[in-house]
Amino acid sequence: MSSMTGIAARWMAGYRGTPVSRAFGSWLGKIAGGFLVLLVLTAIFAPWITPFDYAAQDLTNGNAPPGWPHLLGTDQFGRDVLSRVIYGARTSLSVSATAIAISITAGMTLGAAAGYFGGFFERAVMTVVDLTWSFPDILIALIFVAIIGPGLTSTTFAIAIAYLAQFTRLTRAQIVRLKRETFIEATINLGAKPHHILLKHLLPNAIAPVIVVGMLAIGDGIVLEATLGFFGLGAQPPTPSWGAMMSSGTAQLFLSPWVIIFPGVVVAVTVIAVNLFGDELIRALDIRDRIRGS
Amino acid sequence: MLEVRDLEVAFGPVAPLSGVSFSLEKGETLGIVGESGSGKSLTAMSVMGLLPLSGGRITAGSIMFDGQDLTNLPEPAYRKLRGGRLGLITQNPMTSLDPLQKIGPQVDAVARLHLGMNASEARARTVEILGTLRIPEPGTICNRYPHQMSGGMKQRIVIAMALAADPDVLVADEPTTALDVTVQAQIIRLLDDLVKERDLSLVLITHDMSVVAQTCDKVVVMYAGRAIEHGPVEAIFDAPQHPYTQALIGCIPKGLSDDEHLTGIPGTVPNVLNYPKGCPFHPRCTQAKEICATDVPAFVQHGNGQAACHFPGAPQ
Amino acid sequence: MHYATKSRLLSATALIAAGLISTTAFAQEATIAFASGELGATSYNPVTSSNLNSATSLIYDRLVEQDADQSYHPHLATSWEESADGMSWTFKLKEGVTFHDGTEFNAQSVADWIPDFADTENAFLVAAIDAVEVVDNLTVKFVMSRPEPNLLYNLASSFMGIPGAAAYDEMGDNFGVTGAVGTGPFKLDRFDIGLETVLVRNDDYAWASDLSENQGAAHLAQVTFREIPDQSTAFLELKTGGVDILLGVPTDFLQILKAESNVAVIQMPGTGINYMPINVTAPPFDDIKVRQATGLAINQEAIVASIYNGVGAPAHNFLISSLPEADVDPALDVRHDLDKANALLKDAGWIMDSDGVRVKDGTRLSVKLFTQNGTEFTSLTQVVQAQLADIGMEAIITVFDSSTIRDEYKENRHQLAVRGYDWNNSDILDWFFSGKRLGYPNVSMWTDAEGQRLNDVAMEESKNSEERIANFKAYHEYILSQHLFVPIYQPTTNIAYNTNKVNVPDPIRGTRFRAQTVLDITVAE
Amino acid sequence: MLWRYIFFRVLMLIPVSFSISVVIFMIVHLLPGDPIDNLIRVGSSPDDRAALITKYGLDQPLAIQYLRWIGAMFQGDFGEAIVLRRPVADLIAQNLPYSLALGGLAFAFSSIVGIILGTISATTRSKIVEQFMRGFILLGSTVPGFWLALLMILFFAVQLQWFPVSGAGGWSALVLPVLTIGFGGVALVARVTRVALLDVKREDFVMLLHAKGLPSYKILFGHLMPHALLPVVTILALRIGWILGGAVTVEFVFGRPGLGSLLIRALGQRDYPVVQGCLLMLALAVMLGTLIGDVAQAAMDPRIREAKT
Repeated sequence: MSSMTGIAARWMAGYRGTPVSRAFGSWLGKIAGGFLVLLVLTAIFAPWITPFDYAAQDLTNGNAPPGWPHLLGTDQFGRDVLSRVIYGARTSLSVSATAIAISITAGMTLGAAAGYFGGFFERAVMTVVDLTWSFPDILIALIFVAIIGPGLTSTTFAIAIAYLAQFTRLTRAQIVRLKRETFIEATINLGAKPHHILLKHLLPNAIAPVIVVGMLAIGDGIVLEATLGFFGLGAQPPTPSWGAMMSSGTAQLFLSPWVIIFPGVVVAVTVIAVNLFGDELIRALDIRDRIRGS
Repeated sequence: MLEVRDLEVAFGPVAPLSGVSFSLEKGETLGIVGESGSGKSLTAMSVMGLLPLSGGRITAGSIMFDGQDLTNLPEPAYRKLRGGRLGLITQNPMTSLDPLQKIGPQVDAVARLHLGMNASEARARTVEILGTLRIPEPGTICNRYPHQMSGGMKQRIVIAMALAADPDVLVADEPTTALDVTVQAQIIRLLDDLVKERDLSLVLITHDMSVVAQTCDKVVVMYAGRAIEHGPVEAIFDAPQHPYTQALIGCIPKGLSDDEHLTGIPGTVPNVLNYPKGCPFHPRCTQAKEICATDVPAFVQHGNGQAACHFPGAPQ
Repeated sequence: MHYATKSRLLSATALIAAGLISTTAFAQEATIAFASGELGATSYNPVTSSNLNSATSLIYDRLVEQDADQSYHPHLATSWEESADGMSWTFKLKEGVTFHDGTEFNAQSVADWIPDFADTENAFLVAAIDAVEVVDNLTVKFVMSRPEPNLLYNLASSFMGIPGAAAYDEMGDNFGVTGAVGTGPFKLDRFDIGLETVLVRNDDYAWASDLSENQGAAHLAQVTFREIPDQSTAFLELKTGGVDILLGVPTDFLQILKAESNVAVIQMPGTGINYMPINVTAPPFDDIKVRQATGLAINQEAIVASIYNGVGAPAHNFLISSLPEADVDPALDVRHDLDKANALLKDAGWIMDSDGVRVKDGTRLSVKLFTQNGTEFTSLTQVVQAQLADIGMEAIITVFDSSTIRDEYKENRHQLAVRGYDWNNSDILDWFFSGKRLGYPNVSMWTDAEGQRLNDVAMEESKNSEERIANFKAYHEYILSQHLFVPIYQPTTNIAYNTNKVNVPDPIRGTRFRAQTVLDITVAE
Repeated sequence: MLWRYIFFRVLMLIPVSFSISVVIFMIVHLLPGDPIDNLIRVGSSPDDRAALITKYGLDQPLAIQYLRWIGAMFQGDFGEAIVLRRPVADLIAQNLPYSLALGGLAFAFSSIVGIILGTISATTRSKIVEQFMRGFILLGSTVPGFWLALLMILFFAVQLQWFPVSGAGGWSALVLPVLTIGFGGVALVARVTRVALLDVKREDFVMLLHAKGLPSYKILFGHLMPHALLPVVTILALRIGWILGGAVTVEFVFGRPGLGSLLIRALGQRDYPVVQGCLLMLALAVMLGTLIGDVAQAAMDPRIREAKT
């Protein structure tokens, strides 16, 4: 690497600290990361933070505009929008994070197996995976929810399935790349058992890009959850989720725009923060090429 | 022809290159040697005016070419020089050609741009140059894609591009590093012949002292972004003054006898972010004294050469 | 294609004529948005289609029409007579009626049409008709296989608009899609499935029913019906001038609509009920006391006042109030009574626990409350959920799509559900409570011998309409006594229009917004 | 060479489409509920229901139903919609033009604007422009489509009344849906273009191009863009399926017909033949998209052309 740009890039990168602390290094990373930490804390401590009971109806005070005591106004049932947005963070974050965790686990298993064993198995898996990968995620999720019914559990699985292909592809690409590297070849030649090679050598080396892409996918998951919620298929009332709040808000577009504006803003800001932080993490780990290699 | 004086290069707050000087006459070959990261390539890029590509800039010194200072030459004028009077040969032929374009157009572009030729004239010239570079069937080669060719062949194409507009100065940045040993020799011989045939000036950047010994008239030894010794090849090889130069020369395999053992230089090149104080080589230098760690040594004349060492000429 | 070209020419002449007469040459057009319940029609073939929208009634006329008070009025039939035993019906037909293709409407048209129903999903409408006899050119006689007091009701439905026999046979599957021929005040000009239907005036029309002021051709030269799936979008279209008339405005919007200066709203008595069926086979609802208490927990008046802004009426039994069978013994009506509900639950062994949910033998009074997606039910369900909490019943809501929820019913996985029906005939009782249809449509999963006996009597043994009313009323009262459901709300049908564009007669005659109203619509000056 | 590549690539689609048809059939018949409930109405008897089930062959074993469907498919017959009462082919033919109009325009809009913006953001020296582009790309790829659609309606259709709120009447009705879908697409394409350009700019051969004395614009358009477009073409090709099927949210909010709307409606009514037909169409579009992407890549990149044949 005596090419100019390569050297310059390495100089500029400044290799110090853990990836996460490096991701926090830039001011954008600081803001995004800070927001996410705050959001997670809000979600965890929601019961102590919310000014009102998120489910308490007050039909005489429906569609109240933002003000005091309802800072973000109330919906048509007179429920406090702020409290519902705060509780919505719980639903949206946990659904999305759980879904992506499931997706990563299943995707890594499938992708690792496909990449490691190759042959017909790999072909069969990848054909299906490639096809679902290029299918709109919202359609996959809609069909899945149609099969197993609405609710948070099925939303979670629908999101998991919608993004399964992504992680399968990514893991497979990592494994295929690693398999060509000499240290793995050496291990294989030494007669190590497949599961040993996979678990001890291949997966640990493949995991960083998968985790980062998973982090970014949580953002996509939040949007997908919101869209399913918008179609009325996500969280069931009175459980608030950002998407479901906007769905009950469509009919209220005029009467009380705040019912849809605020959850939408929160979704957008959260997803932007997830993306910014993810980008910083990718930069800090210097794994951009590996992510795009899939 | 080309004279570089006290060149200093900076990337943001970092100055990976400083105090580099050398000069080159017509028909001469100048070798720049040093380990990876010593600033050889940066020097080449500075001469070619390509530093802005990677975000660097020249902060001090001058590069005089044919009486004009290139350091403050406006980009359009520089562009006329590049590929025209200044040719560049890069290190890795595998990645130096646009993989999506056929060979022909890539070479043609130079003649069309700098010699004002039309398509067919340029192609004729390309075929001719490829021929002089001992490339078989140059006409067919023009319709090939880079990936269909061997590394040595690609490097010849790169050389052809550098030669297409009849340059005065050729800068070759480690032209053989990425090639097989047998091909390396061919390419070096080719370059050597070209210099002689065309009366070119060649800046040959390499980490291989033996190549310098074979082909160069002058040599600049670089370490950690500084020139530490320079002078005529004979002088330097006969009596290397700087311990680093001595070590580099010591690395050249002298014969094929079984009992010979290759000497390496212990330690590594310092990172640009923390160049050592004083003489940059002192942490690895077997001769280092206290002063080496505090004071930057000035150049000391020795014969036709100069070395920047507090204790020049001390035996290894 | 022939039809379309001709009608375009005609409408063009009409437009030119209108322009010559009046200097204020307003385009005699109106754009109407369908109600959400009538979206998705893929054909205007009334005989074979299972889903027809209100535009159908503009293309085809019916033998009889039904008014909002459920009375029957002559249309293409000027009079009719039922034989004493109910085994035959004779209809006198209107003279001088022609189809859009110029052919004459007469007794033979009716005789050609009725057999078309065979083997279609709509065959049940004419199932009791054994044969159609042409008595003379304008007299037709239906020979019945059994008495059918409900025949007039069937004849007044959209599915029994009369198509032109020649065109019907000629066009085959394309009838109702690429073209349609009826005797109605408008002709089908263009039908973009799922998007819009353009109808142009039938200038020869002179045979309106007495439900219309205007007995001649329509005032409007062209009517465009648009399908707008989302109700709030449709509302915005009305507001921004994209549509002139909005059928089926959600009650939530009435308040804002009334605030708009250029929008007027007409309320028609509704033709359906929103209610909560109770699954009698799923504990704790196998206990009639729990069922009754559940009914008493629902405060219909409060619901109408809050989420429906006082529009529409509370429902206290299963049938719409304009039906005579709805006039039951007041003691059987279901009315809010929290104290009685609590007493009943306590009586049944359900004791209030500290967390506000009742407990019996260690089991919490926590039940599943299903509903269908779509704004109309989700908000109602959430209020119901809150009201059930007042008697210590915890209701867990799940919102399903319409197909899945039916599967849940059939699999008997439900306890409570919030749903609605739209039907202005008492045979709806048979539909939802017959023991032959357990699961769906009999969501209450209820069957007993007495119920089945009353059902059989009402459905099959009524010889004439008086008998039918009495029989259905008895059946209705028995059903109420079993506490199989909780009646909640009787919605109005709300029609909003842009007063700057059109004038719509108020009140609207008929059971629904149909041809009789469109005939009277004029363009605003 | 290229034709050979295309031939083998198409050949590979045959077994894939066959397995897809099985998957689609299975999915559709896994759905709870059945279409008959949408056909029967108050007044019909339980016997009528049973007759309908027999009429549409829904009482047959799944294998038989599949064979019938696929057999008819070979004769170009997509079957007859149960609830919608029309030949499925007709329904698709009616809805496809709307999807193609919306998808095609959104596709063109997002590729053209996306490539331009991506190029600007990768080549600009102005920090402000670059930051603005980054912000735009970020916003475009994160804002939920339905929410954007609602805001667009509120602002452009209701407040300013520049465009109709909904429907598919005329070109003006296309503007907001195209912008909504396009916004995300522009961001995606711009991001891919930007990253690809920045990547290729770091390649050695680019330095050599500068060393040849080529002016920047010639380097950009003659050399950098063809490289940067390789991943862009892949992404765009994959978007074909996305735009046709993924438009369902936008179609829903703007009340437009289209393949997505048809699919969702048929899904709700369990109109099996329609759902099957729509999914098959979308799968074909996706496969066609990948095919076009691969072929375009092969046409642009001699290395791929040779590697795979």
